[in-house]
Amino acid sequence: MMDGTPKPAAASTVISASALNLTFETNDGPVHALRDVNLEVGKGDFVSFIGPSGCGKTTFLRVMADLEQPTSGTVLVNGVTPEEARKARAYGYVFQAAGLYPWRTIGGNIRLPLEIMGYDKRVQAERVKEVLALVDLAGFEKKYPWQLSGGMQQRASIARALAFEADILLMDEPFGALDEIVRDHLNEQLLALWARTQKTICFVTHSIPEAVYLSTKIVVMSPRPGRITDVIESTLPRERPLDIRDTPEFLEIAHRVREGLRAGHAYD
Amino acid sequence: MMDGTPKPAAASTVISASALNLTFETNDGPVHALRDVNLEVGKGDFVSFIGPSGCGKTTFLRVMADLEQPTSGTVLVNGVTPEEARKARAYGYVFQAAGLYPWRTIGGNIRLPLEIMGYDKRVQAERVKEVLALVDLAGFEKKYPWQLSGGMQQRASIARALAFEADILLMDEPFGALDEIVRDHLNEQLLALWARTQKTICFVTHSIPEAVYLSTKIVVMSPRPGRITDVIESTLPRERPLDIRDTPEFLEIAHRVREGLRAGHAYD
Amino acid sequence: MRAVVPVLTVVAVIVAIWYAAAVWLNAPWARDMAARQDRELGAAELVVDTWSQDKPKLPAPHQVVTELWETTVEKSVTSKRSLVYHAWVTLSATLAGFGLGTALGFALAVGIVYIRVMDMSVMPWVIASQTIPILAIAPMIIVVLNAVGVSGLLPKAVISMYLSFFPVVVGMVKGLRSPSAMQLDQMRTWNATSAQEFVKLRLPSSMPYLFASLKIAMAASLVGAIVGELPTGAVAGLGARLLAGSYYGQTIQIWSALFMAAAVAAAMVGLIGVLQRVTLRRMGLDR
Amino acid sequence: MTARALVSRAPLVAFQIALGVALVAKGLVSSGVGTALVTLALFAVWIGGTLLNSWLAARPGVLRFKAFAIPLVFGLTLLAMWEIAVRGYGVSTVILPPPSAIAVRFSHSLPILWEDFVQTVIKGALSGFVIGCVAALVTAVVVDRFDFLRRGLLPVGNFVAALPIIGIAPILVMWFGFDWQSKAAVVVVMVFFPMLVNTVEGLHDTSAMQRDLMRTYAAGYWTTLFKLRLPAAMPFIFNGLKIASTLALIGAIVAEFFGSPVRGMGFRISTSVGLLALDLVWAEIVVAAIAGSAFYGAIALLEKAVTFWHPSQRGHGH
Amino acid sequence: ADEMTLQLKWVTQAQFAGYYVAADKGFYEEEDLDVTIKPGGPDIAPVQVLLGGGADVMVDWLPSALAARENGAPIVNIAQPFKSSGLMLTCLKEHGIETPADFPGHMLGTWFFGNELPLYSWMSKLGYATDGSEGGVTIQKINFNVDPLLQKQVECATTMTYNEYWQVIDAGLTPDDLVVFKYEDEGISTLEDGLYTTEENLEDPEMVDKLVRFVRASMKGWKYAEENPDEAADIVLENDATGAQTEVHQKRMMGEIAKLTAGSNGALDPADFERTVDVLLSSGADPVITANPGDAAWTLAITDEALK
Ligand SMILES: Nc1ncnc2c1ncn2[C@@H]1O[C@H](COP(=O)(O)OP(=O)(O)OP(=O)(O)O)[C@@H](O)[C@H]1O
Ligand SMILES: Nc1ncnc2c1ncn2[C@@H]1O[C@H](COP(=O)(O)OP(=O)(O)OP(=O)(O)O)[C@@H](O)[C@H]1O
Ligand SMILES: Cc1ncc(C[n+]2csc(CCO)c2C)c(N)n1
Ligand SMILES: [Mg+2]
Ligand SMILES: [Mg+2]
Repeated sequence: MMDGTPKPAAASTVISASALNLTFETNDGPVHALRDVNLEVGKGDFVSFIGPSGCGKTTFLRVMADLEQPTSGTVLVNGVTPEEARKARAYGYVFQAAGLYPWRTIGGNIRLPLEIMGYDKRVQAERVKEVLALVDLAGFEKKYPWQLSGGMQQRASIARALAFEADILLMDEPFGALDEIVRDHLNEQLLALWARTQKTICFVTHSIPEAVYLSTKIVVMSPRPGRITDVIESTLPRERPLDIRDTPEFLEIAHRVREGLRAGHAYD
Repeated sequence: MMDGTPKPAAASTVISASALNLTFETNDGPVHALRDVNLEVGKGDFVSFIGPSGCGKTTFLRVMADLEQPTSGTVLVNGVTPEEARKARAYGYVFQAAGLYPWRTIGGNIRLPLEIMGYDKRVQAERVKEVLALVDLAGFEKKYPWQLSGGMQQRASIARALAFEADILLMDEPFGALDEIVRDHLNEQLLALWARTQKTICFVTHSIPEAVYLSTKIVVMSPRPGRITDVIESTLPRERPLDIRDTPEFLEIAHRVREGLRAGHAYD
Repeated sequence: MRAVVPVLTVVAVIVAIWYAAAVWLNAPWARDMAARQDRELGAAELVVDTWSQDKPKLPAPHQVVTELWETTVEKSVTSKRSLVYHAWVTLSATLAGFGLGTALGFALAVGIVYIRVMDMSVMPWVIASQTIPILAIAPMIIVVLNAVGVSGLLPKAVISMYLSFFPVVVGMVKGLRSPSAMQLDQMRTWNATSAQEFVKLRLPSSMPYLFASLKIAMAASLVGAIVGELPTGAVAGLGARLLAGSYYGQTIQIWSALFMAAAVAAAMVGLIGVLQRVTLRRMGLDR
Repeated sequence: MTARALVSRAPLVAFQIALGVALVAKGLVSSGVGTALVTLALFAVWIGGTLLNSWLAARPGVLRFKAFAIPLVFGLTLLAMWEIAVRGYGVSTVILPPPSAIAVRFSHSLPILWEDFVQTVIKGALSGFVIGCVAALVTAVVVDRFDFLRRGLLPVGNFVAALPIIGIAPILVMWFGFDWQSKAAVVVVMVFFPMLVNTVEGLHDTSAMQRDLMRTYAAGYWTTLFKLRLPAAMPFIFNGLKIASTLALIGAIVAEFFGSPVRGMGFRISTSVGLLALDLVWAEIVVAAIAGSAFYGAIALLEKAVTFWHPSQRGHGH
Repeated sequence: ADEMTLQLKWVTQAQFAGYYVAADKGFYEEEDLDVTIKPGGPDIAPVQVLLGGGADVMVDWLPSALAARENGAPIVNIAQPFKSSGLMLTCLKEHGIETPADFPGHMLGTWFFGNELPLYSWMSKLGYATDGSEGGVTIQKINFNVDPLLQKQVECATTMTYNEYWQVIDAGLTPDDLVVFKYEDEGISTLEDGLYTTEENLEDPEMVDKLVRFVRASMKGWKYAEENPDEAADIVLENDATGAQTEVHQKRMMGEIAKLTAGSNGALDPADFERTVDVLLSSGADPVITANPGDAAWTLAITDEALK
């Protein structure tokens, strides 16, 4: 590994991938989406995955979530297979688009996983209240998704993933569709939430400042075949005001990420 | 105006708006999309419009393009009304999504406005060749849009707007849907194109670095009602390598834009 | 081709059920006849009888297939006893009606999309028109057209049109409105005329909708042509075949006419499907 | 009247005037002044109706009122033209009665019309509609569960759906008897496939992301069906229901042509034609059109209530 | 030649042999006529076609013609090639119906479209309600075939001596299995297959002349058909465009039809007319016609001229 900073001491491992390969068989022949991927994610880590389009970020996240089966290699989530972890409802998954069901209110959407998991009605109501407050949406329970702005919808979808108490949060470009200012704001809130709940977060993004601002660990990936080219441990403190982004330390890490990206990128 | 730099001397005015108001009548009552907007754009300027969602950036651009009628106030484009300017085909308009017709090849798409404007067949063919080269897409004439990546499609749509020789280019978040690295690349190319063609460009964006990197003038807007809160003349030289973005001067302007935005922003 | 095995399986199951149903439905008659002749029918005899009656309540599949074979392959196609001849008579009215219906539907759709008054006034009545039972007014249409001197193919085609214009209106209104506001604005920035907007944007965008509605319209046209054949005097055509079969209790003849009609419909719809694929491919829309 | 309205109306009115002038001239030349005058009156009414509607459409005002008034004016215009044509050209009432005669007959025959309505619409069409739609829904779920069935049944189903109902109706009357049961059976056959095809399509109309989301919750097949796929399929299901609603009435009426007790709309229509009581025939057709439109409208309203969330139902906002 | 169009009441079959024979044998041609014969069907009201101008003459039954007249159709009987009625009610013996007295409580099927009128008249004459109430009969509208009888959906069904009855026999039943009530025998017969035209036509001397020639040639056709039933049946078969008729059936039908046309030279017997009107007027509460149409509904002018 190329980073010079010492690894944080003995964080217990939550996700570990070793010698992971995944090949899609397509009409135009096989696509090597992941090649020999190895990664350890410790408890409480905030890991960002960054890389050009098609480098396998989504695929990797989906493998952890048991939405895709690796061709070879092993993944352990909480020490068990992804399938067992999924069945144990070990993680919440946030997709790029909010993906709220338009026929349910915000409250109804957040209640959905709770209903499925058979929570008690009263508990459901409590949880919904709690997580709505957590994402700053108290009072919007009765609204329908399409009555909210994009940013609010995205927060609701995060709330939905938080509602059942999974320790792991997998987020695939959750803020990709939002404008920069709303995004800044949600980044702050996400950090606060992470600090409060001590969850382990895997976060896919295209934005270098976002990755640097949020993460304790940045995984840089490169396509054809999809592989990890760099893992950068952040030297930034856990406490991060927004204007940390104007500090030389931040710019230094950002620069390193950009270099890593540039190396693996084909322009179209 | 808050910028301390002197205005560039006597660029001849291409677009001027004064005391512009636009109110939409909706079912929930009137929406003040533009309120008392005044702006001058000189020949050869690259003007970026930035501001939170709903602040009227698109509406303003549409007014210039005669796609929307102001409620009061005047706009002059090339010294005439927007309608006359539109009929004189004074501008090319690039929408957020590439909006290429899937049933036409890239060449066919670029040829479309030329056909409509009644250009000679031979001239059409020449122009298509020219602008394809200009946006680095030579050789893709016969391809269909869906055979190209998102970035290439966006370049084709710019080529389409360039094909008839309008002096003004109106671009509404043309790179909004692209990832950061592709976006960087297109920004570089757009600057080169602007330098070469001496066009006047009005450019809507959500990204602060993009606005700062591209513009000679940055117009910051704020919503409810939509209005201009700041106009920043860039102090950066016209020649801009990509890493100008790591210079203090760049960061300084970016900071000022962010402050301007923050001031007018409501978080939802 | 992935569909071959499932389709064959389903067809096999249907045929099996069909044979069983034939036994069940035709048995009372078989028993009745046996009783009149003071005979007892054994199980095997019963089955054989139910699958070979002259005028069964439900003919067995092989009876229909035999009849189809005899009336298509073994008769000269110009013979009045040839089902091919009758199918052709119906098909010609179908195609004429389909052409008229498509043209009318298309014109109405263009009117609705471009003329505001039509948009607001026509649609409810178009829907209401389709709630009128065509079989009830078909004879009147024939008579009225007769009164103004129109007879022969055209009255049938008109009835066929009445049924087929509806899907075309609905589909084409949707299709012609499918361009996004952005695409329409784009046309405006180029200062395109309405005609250019129509030819270069609305029409191409509506192609997928057009073909989907054409398929429905074709099936409807066939039904219309058959309905139209009933009150033109049972002269010729699959409708006349159905009727004549019905007057003389010739169930086998009815069923073979029915299958022929379905086959004609399937063939025509398939043809449109091919046309669709070719057109969309040439337009680069078929990925 | 705004200039915009003028522009939008111009092509239609121009077309009407041109056609009118041509036909009036033709009438004058070939059939004398009387006929030409009738033709003139016809076009006067038509153009008048169109102008009134354009004026209504261009007026700023409540959309709901306009959505009601404009089609009404259009319909009244048609009726007036019908009346003028029948009376003016002296069409025999045994061929086409004028609307006024139909209205008179309608008001005098309410008991008969009601009896027929109950027999055909309530007993025949409605029961068949319910049975057919429920059966199609259940089949759709089964077919959707087993892809093998979907690939096998749908092509065969398309073929079967192409069988003309005029051919099927006599057979079903033979199988199910003369009373409303056979009418219901015809309706079942008619509505089944449109419903099935739409529902199957609807059940497929979920995004991969929505399905993946259910998977991350470790939700089973039935949970996914009830919480995701059925709600998502609603717009398609209602599309099917709308098609089925018009088919149901037609099917029930047509089936009565092939055997029935001595009541029912189809029965009345077919026998009254034989007796040349054309005004009664048309009164029944009016009932059919009203019942059909009302049925359709009711389903459209229900659709609005159930799929309020779908973009197509959220109006033309931005 | 003068063109004329004849609208039949039903599909091409031996019931209309006279007209087809006249066309085929050139009898119309001899009269300088070019006659087009339009077959009918279940949804064709010949009166409508006649009044709509689609035909100059039509074949119709007197009951439905009179009902049409009452509804405002000015049609007139100009000739009556059928002397007797072929209408009857056929019951399966197994249902235990032997005489009209046994009808109550049973299910009778009839065609409608005007064909129900004689049956309703008969029932009202017998004093039976037709709404299925106690002591009455139930009437069902059946399609134009005998399946409902065979499938036992009804216990009795309207049949014609020349057609449907034989279909029942062909289906495998024997005359012993059946009980038939001929309207002719019950004294309630009404006039069938007559030729009708409009009052307007009769005011036009040219048209009257054509009609005279038409009736003359048609009657020649009828008499030829009576004498050469097999040839007549063959001619009918040739003219059947559906290709669905069978030779056996048409030959037999021609034989039966000959019995019905036997007593007629084409001229209407006013006594028959009055008898039909009486039957129709006696239809109790809901009579088929409400008033005697009088002599305006028929004329002997054409046949008188034709038979000279
Ligand atoms: N279901 C699939 N079948 C075939 N190929 C696939 C499939 N899913 C992904 N791929 C391919 O695998 C590669 C990695 O895709 P993936 O979606 O993981 O990329 P990504 O890094 O998430 O890209 P993006 O930034 O565009 O979301 C790509 O080349 C993609 O085309
Ligand atoms: N056709 C319209 N009818 C009614 N209101 C409209 C219409 N178009 C825009 N608006 C409203 O006018 C305001 C300005 O909209 P506009 O699209 O110009 O914003 P914008 O700055 O381009 O936002 P974004 O960054 O989301 O594209 C918004 O409140 C919007 O809802
Ligand atoms: C318009 C009309 N259609 C059918 C009949 C009934 N009908 C009269 S003759 C005949 C043929 C019998 O073999 C039938 C079915 C009718 N009277 N009028
Ligand atoms: Mg991805
Ligand atoms: Mg915008």
